[in-house]
Amino acid sequence: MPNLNDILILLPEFYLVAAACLLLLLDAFMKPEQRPVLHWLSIAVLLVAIYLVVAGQPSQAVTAFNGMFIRDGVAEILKVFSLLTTVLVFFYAKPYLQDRKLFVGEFYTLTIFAVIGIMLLVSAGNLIMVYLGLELLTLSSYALVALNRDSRLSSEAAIKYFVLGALASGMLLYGMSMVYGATGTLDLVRLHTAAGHTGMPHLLVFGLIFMIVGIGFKLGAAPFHMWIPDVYQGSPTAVTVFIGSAQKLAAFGMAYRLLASGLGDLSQHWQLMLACLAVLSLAIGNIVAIVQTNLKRLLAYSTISHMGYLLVGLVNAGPEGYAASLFYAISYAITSAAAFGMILALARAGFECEEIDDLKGLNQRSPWAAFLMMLVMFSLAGVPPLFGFFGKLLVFQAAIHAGYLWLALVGAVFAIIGLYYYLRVVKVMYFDKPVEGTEVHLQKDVSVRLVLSLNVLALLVLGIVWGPLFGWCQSVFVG
Amino acid sequence: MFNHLLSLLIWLPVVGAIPVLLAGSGRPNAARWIALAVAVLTFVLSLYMLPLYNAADATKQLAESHVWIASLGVHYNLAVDGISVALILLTSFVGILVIVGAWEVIQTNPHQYMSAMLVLEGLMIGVFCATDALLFYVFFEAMLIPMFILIGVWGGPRRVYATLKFFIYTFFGSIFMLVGLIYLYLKAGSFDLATLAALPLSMKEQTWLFFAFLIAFAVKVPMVPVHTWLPDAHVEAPTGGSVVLAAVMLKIGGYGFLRFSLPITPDAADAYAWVVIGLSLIAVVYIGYIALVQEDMKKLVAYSSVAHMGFVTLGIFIAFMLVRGSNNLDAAKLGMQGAMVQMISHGFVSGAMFSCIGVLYDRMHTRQIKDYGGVINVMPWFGFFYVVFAMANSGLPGTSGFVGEFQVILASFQANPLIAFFAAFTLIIGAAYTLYMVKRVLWGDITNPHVAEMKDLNGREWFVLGAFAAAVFALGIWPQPLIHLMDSSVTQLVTQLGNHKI
Amino acid sequence: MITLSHFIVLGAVLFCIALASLFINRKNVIVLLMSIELMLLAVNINFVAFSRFLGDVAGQVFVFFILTVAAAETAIGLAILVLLFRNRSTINVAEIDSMKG
Amino acid sequence: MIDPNMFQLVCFYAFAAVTVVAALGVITLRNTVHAVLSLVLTFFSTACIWLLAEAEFLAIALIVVYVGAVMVLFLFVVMMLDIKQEHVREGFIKYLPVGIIVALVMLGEMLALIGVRAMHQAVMGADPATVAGMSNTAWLGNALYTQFLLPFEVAALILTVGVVAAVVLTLRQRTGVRHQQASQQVRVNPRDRVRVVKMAAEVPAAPQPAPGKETTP
Amino acid sequence: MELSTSILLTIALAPLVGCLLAGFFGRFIGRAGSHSVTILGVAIACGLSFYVLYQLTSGGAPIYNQNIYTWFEIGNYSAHVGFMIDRLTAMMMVVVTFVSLLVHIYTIGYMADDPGYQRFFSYISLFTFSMLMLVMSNNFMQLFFGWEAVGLVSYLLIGFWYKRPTAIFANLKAFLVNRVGDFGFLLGIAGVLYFLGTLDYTTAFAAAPTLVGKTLQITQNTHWDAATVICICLFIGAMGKSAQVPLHVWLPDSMEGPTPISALIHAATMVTAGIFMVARMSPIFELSETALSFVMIIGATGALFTGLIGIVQNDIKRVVAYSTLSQLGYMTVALGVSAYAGAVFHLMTHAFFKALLFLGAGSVIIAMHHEQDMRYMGGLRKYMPITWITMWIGSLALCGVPFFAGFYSKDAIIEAVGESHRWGATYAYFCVMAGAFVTALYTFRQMYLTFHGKERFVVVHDHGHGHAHGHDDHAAHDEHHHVSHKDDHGHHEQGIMHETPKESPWVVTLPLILLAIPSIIVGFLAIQPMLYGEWFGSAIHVNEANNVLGELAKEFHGSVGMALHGFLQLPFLLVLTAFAIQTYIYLFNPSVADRIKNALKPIYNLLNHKYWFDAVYFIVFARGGMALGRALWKGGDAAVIDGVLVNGSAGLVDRIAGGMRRLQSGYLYHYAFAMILGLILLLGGYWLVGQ
Repeated sequence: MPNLNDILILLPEFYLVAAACLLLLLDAFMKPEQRPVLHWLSIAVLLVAIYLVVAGQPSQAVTAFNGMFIRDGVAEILKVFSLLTTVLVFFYAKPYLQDRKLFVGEFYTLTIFAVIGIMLLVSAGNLIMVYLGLELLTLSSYALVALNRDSRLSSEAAIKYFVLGALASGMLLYGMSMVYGATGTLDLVRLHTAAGHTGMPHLLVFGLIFMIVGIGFKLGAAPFHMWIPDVYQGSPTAVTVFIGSAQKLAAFGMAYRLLASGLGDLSQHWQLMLACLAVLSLAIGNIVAIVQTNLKRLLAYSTISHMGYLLVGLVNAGPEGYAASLFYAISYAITSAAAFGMILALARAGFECEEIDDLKGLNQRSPWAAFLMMLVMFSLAGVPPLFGFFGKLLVFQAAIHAGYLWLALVGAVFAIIGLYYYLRVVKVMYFDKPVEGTEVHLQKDVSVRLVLSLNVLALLVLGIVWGPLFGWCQSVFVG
Repeated sequence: MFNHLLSLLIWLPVVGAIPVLLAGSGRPNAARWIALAVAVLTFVLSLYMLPLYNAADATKQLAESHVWIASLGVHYNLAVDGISVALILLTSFVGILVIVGAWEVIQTNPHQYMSAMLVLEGLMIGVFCATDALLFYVFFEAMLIPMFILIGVWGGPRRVYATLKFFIYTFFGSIFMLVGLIYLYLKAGSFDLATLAALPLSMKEQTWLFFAFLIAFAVKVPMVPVHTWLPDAHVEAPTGGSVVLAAVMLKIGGYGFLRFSLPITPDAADAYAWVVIGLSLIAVVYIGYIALVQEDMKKLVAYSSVAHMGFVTLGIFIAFMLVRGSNNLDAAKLGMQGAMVQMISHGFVSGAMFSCIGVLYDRMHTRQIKDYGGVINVMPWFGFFYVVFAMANSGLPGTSGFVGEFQVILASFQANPLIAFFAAFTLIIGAAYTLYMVKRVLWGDITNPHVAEMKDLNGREWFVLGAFAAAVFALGIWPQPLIHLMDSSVTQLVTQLGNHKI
Repeated sequence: MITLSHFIVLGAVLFCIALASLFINRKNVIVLLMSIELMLLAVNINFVAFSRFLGDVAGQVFVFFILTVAAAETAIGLAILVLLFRNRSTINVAEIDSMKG
Repeated sequence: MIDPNMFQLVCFYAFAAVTVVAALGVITLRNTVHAVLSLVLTFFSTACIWLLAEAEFLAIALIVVYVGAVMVLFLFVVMMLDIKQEHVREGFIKYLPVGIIVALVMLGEMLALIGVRAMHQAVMGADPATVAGMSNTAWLGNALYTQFLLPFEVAALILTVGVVAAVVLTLRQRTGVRHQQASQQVRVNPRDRVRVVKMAAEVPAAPQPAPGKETTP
Repeated sequence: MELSTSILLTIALAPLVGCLLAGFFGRFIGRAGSHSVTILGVAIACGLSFYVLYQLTSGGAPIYNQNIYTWFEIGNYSAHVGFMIDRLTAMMMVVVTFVSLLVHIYTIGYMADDPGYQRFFSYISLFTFSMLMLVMSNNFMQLFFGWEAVGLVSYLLIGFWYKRPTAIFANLKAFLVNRVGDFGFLLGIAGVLYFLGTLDYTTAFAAAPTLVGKTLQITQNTHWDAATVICICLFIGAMGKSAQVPLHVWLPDSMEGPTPISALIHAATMVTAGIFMVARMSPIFELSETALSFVMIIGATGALFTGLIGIVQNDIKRVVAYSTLSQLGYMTVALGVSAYAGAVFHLMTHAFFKALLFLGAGSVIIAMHHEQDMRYMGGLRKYMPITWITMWIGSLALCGVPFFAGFYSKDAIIEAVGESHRWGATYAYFCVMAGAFVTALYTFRQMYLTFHGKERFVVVHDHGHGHAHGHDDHAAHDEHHHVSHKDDHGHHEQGIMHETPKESPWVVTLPLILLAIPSIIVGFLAIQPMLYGEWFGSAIHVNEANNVLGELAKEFHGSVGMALHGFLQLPFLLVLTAFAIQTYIYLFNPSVADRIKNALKPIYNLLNHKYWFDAVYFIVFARGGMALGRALWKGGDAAVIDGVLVNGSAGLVDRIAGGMRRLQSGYLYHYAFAMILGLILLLGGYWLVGQ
């Protein structure tokens, strides 16, 4: 039976559930013009959650509820950064939502529910918990994608996301069922031991393959990436930023829990599969991005390629690779939050700032915005000394160490191709003349400007002092 | 403060760029003066290296070491030897001149221009100081960003194509180096260059690594056939961008060979020295012919840069043939010194040439040779400088352009007279393309009425060109101080060449 | 005698039918949703069978959760469907292609 | 005497056949309502198969939850959306071969990898619930409220999200429709509704033709 | 008394200081200031040079050899800047500074109206400095410095009138052709360093005998004799600078420069640097018979065939220029037969009389208002007697009339060639002998056309005339020389003078007179010590077997005797014959010239087109180089590297991207299909590989 200790271990999650429900209630009894209170309250809620996560950090991994929930370093770090990026999302989203009459309380509550899903997912100690956490996250996301109810694109994106997401979770479940059949357990710890001496090794790998499909979908790795561009483009940008940042951390957490914690012994099987997915993702993401004209779509393809890099790190299948991938996921989440944050901050009522051409001559209109966007682009492209570079460095290192030199080389080649479209964005901002009669500038909202600037400058600062963060990433996989 | 002299040299311009940027477009003069002050201060500080640096000691000096990433063993390690000192001096010297050169020429967003220049300067100094491979790589790549902006924002009509080509080309080269460095790190457990140099590697490993480094630095130098970014980049870049690009950035390629290819993969470098030597000779002859028919002045000088940088790579790799082939250490040193002197000299000469073209461009807004003719009639002072630099470019003794080429040719003769034969070809072809340009631009009667309206150099331009000319002559007339500065370092490098790793 | 393979084969057949449906069907989004239900059903059959044959309760508990979640999922799916219909007056899969490339 | 095992097997094949045919019906029937009903049949027969596996609780739950709720929801939506009767399913026929091939390849691979033959040896043993000395429902419930308590809670959370999401997506603030606004009703201020007007007592003075009367609006 | 470093430094630097003052501050110190400082500088150098020469010959000063500073020092290799002063050097210094001084003075008159007056003085002082650095050097590096520096000044001075298209064509050509020579020279220096291990003269010459038997491996199976390679490479340098066939083409064109520098640079000093250099390198050249044969044949060819061209030239300066080519050939022949002293001796005499001829020609040109075509002259002797007489002195010296300076040096060379048994010596002997005849032919033709016969110009005294006319008539003339001289002396119609010619001012005539004196006497005085008296000492090294001058010395019985003997020799008879022919043609029957021209049309054309050297070079090297460059640029850089590799791969990626984006069709079923396909492939892959 659960005891108080179990509840303490889950304190951040329980707290967030309670807070989410309260916010839900509060929203119901609130006048529309009082919504900003909800906004700040939500941010406060998340900040407190971060505090609870950090403050309650156990010295070593602990489990609760009969092993259903694991609270270890990996979970902690993922939670902290998902919460943090969600805070960023809230900051960036407000003026955007206000301008589009989407400033509803459900945005906040659903997002918080999704974050709870992330937290449960990355802490899952059991396949059931993986599934439930994932569903909590995706169901909230479906609703968020469709949040703009009067938008054709939004609903189209939602239905595509929904059908494909359901397909993916169906496959994931099918895989889980096979793994269950092969090992007789759903508990990840026991799974790890049982996987070694199962009587049906093929069944196990069979299940593994189906699970990889599910993971691939959540990451957005090719060929399970098809939803990414459409969903990124169709969703309200405020939602895209959430899907594009915090959720990638969740996807990493899921991959880690399933592949490393659960089926680490099968690594010789999944390494090569992940390598194939990585190559495909790198190729498709980087190449197709070149011909994009829509900024969100471009970033979507860029996401695909970045997930390729993340997989390059995972291929290592050891603490080093996990640390590298985790670092990569965090760097990507922060950078991507900044990227979409820029789009949000540049958009205004009646103007989405979604097309690359909308950024034309930004440097002349708003040099600071152009500078920030440039840093973001270079970070995405992996140019030192920005944050993004070190992620690439580490995943390449992990891959080479595992004997996947060719994979690192493929990654390197596609980094060159990828560079082209990031540079194109910089080019449009700096080298092109602004279109007459348009007015692109940063949101007036001071909090947005401030947080966005801090976010982007963090890319630079973390590029220089990335040691502590990487040290943290490494430490959680030791032992 | 002087315990951290190198850090100071790197970060002063980078941090100095912030107030320049903050000065904003509203106060361009403030931006200019701050930028100048920062550049001058950097130069003064870099001069201060000279008394602190002991040229007789071959070890790296003025070292700074801080742990950067403890868990990876990555260090923020800075130290310089004679070669670095020389190149840092070149960088900070050119740094002042480009700021002065851009003074009122850059009218749109001068604060951004100046700050980009300063950042670039700091990063380039960083490249020359870094003794940790990762740190080197970070500086090496980071400097692409300001350059990208410089060309793209203040460049000519095809600047976008040019700057993208520049960036992607260079990135293309360096990313393979990154993979190579990671491989080395995994073997050695450290990014420290000294450790990497001591790391035993099989021939196969060395070969792969050698080519990884070769691509990276060959693009940067640039060597045939990966040189085509350079003419485009130069043509489209603003004058200051061209100057920095030619004067300092290309040197980083040559410097990279010294720091990476030679110590880390000596056996492969020896085995494939013929590739580099062959490409260098092609650069001299093939590029020489191409330069001959250029109609755009900047393109011509850009191609001539490729040809001249051929001497740098030639000098470096001829040393292998000399050390390993005939154990001719003195000649190897001669070649290596020649390469180094050529780097510095080319920094002055090409920088000066581009400044000259900038002077013309500011007046006529064209770089086509056919639009000029008879410039000497209206701009005698300019003509003086132009001829001086043209002569330096064609390697006239008494100018800096001669020294390096002379030494490299002398050294390469000792390896193989045929190599010297092709290398010496530069005497003819180099003079041909340079003076043919001078003939069409400077001499003759005025045919274009716009030329007749041109004013001679103003004080600012006089200062820039005069400073370059002083450097060109000083180095040409008395190269020994520079050679002495680098001597022990070069000696050590040459000794390292003989160390077999397998 | 019913063996494990009977159940698993049945599950596999249902799963394949569902998969095939997903891309043969080019008209109606509702059919897609139903295919997904079929897929989940196949999974459930597997779990029930394994649970029964392993003598382990977890499989059946998992089915319970899958049923629960599927209900919520269907609710959201149909809600999205309604939205889609409102916005486009069609749920024809072949007409939902505003975003591509 | 019928062998119970044999009987079970016959039943299984019968239900399995119905399940598969009905499933095929789901994806082939032109009329959406028919397809939904076919899906109901699939669920039904599957429930029967689960009964064969002695998973009574889940079998009943499948029918109650799925057939009773989810499928009704489906039907409801189908009806509500008033989807036009589909025309010739030309696309369906066109892509059918591809679909069949892919499905068969998939099935082949799956069966090959699953190792059907090995599983063929696995005979159904005693019902674990019976072994544990309780009914299937109790067996399941025990596990659910002890070992799987946390997932149970999370499932509740998911249902909440489902509700919230469904509401936020479909609830429309129609203009021109009268709503009862509970929060406004609660917060209503009596003063806004009734104005008590004090007035001087009426003095019958000079006879007025029409006596005035003040009311609240 | 030992020579002091400071004196030598003063000699070298005084002209440089003058150059810098006149060049940078010319505008402030004015014309007079400019010529004063430069003349002062050169005068100091000249005076001290005489002093140095005196010290070395009579003062008993030892050879000076010291480094001033280290240019570079790398391992055992080092290069210095330093001076080595022996008699050879001292003689060259004297010649250089003396001629230079006179040219400076002469320039005051010649360039009086030129706007580039200060610049000109600056240049010629710079030249003096460079030439002094060249001759005073004690090592190969500094030699090369001076070598190229004089080339630079030559470049600047040929293009002095930079508005003239022909001038700036000529200076580019001169520089490039010189560079071809320098190319070889540099390789030669590299060879010296390789085999002898030093760039220092003394050490290198001391080590020279070790070259014997050494070979240079070119390819696996090709080995070349080290000494031969070095010598030929060095000599290629000399061929460029001293305008030897086939690198002679720049010298005639260099006449586009002002006449004073034609005298100084392209006749007296710079072009003889090659001769000086080979003489200086005699210890090395003596080691290779092959190389010396090569030198001799090249020189002999030049001596005869370039002289022939002189016969058909109409430009007064070009005649002298071709004569210079021919005379340089003589000097080279002398080098080739190991008569280094003879070469240097001829160098000295030639410096005087050729400078005289050039300056005289310049004087004529001034008088003719920058008309250089001899066909529009004639009968000038009565207008400018001093020029006339001094030019005759120079001409007689050139032709080798006994007692004149040229006689001694030239006759010694002819005889030395006759003595030589080197391979090809017979050919060389024929060439130098025939050359003597040719020399006389063009010299007398020039003198007659210029100073004698009818006046072929008209004096028209109107002042507003001529400027409006184009230059249509110029088109009739050949391509180089008469194309619009748009210098500041103004336009003029050929054959029409606006005032009568008159004698040049004293600043012009004084140098003529001062040069005429040594042109007469220097040979007479110097032949004994210089040729036969071991005057050069260790500066020139000749193997005993090659010592042709030693053979001649046995027959030498004093200057007078030699001259008297000379009247009976074949060379003088040839000169006489030529004199007779030309006197008949140009004084008595001018139409014969045209008839000969028409009769020998093919030969005339050959000569008039200078054996088509220029045309072939222009087509092959200039046009061909440009065409090659264009082909490489468009074909190599633009098409292959950029087109196919760079933009091609970018385009390929773009096309692939265009294709791949179509996979993202927007249709759900395709998306689902992709996922299922991925699943199938993973499963299939495992099925096939994983098991």
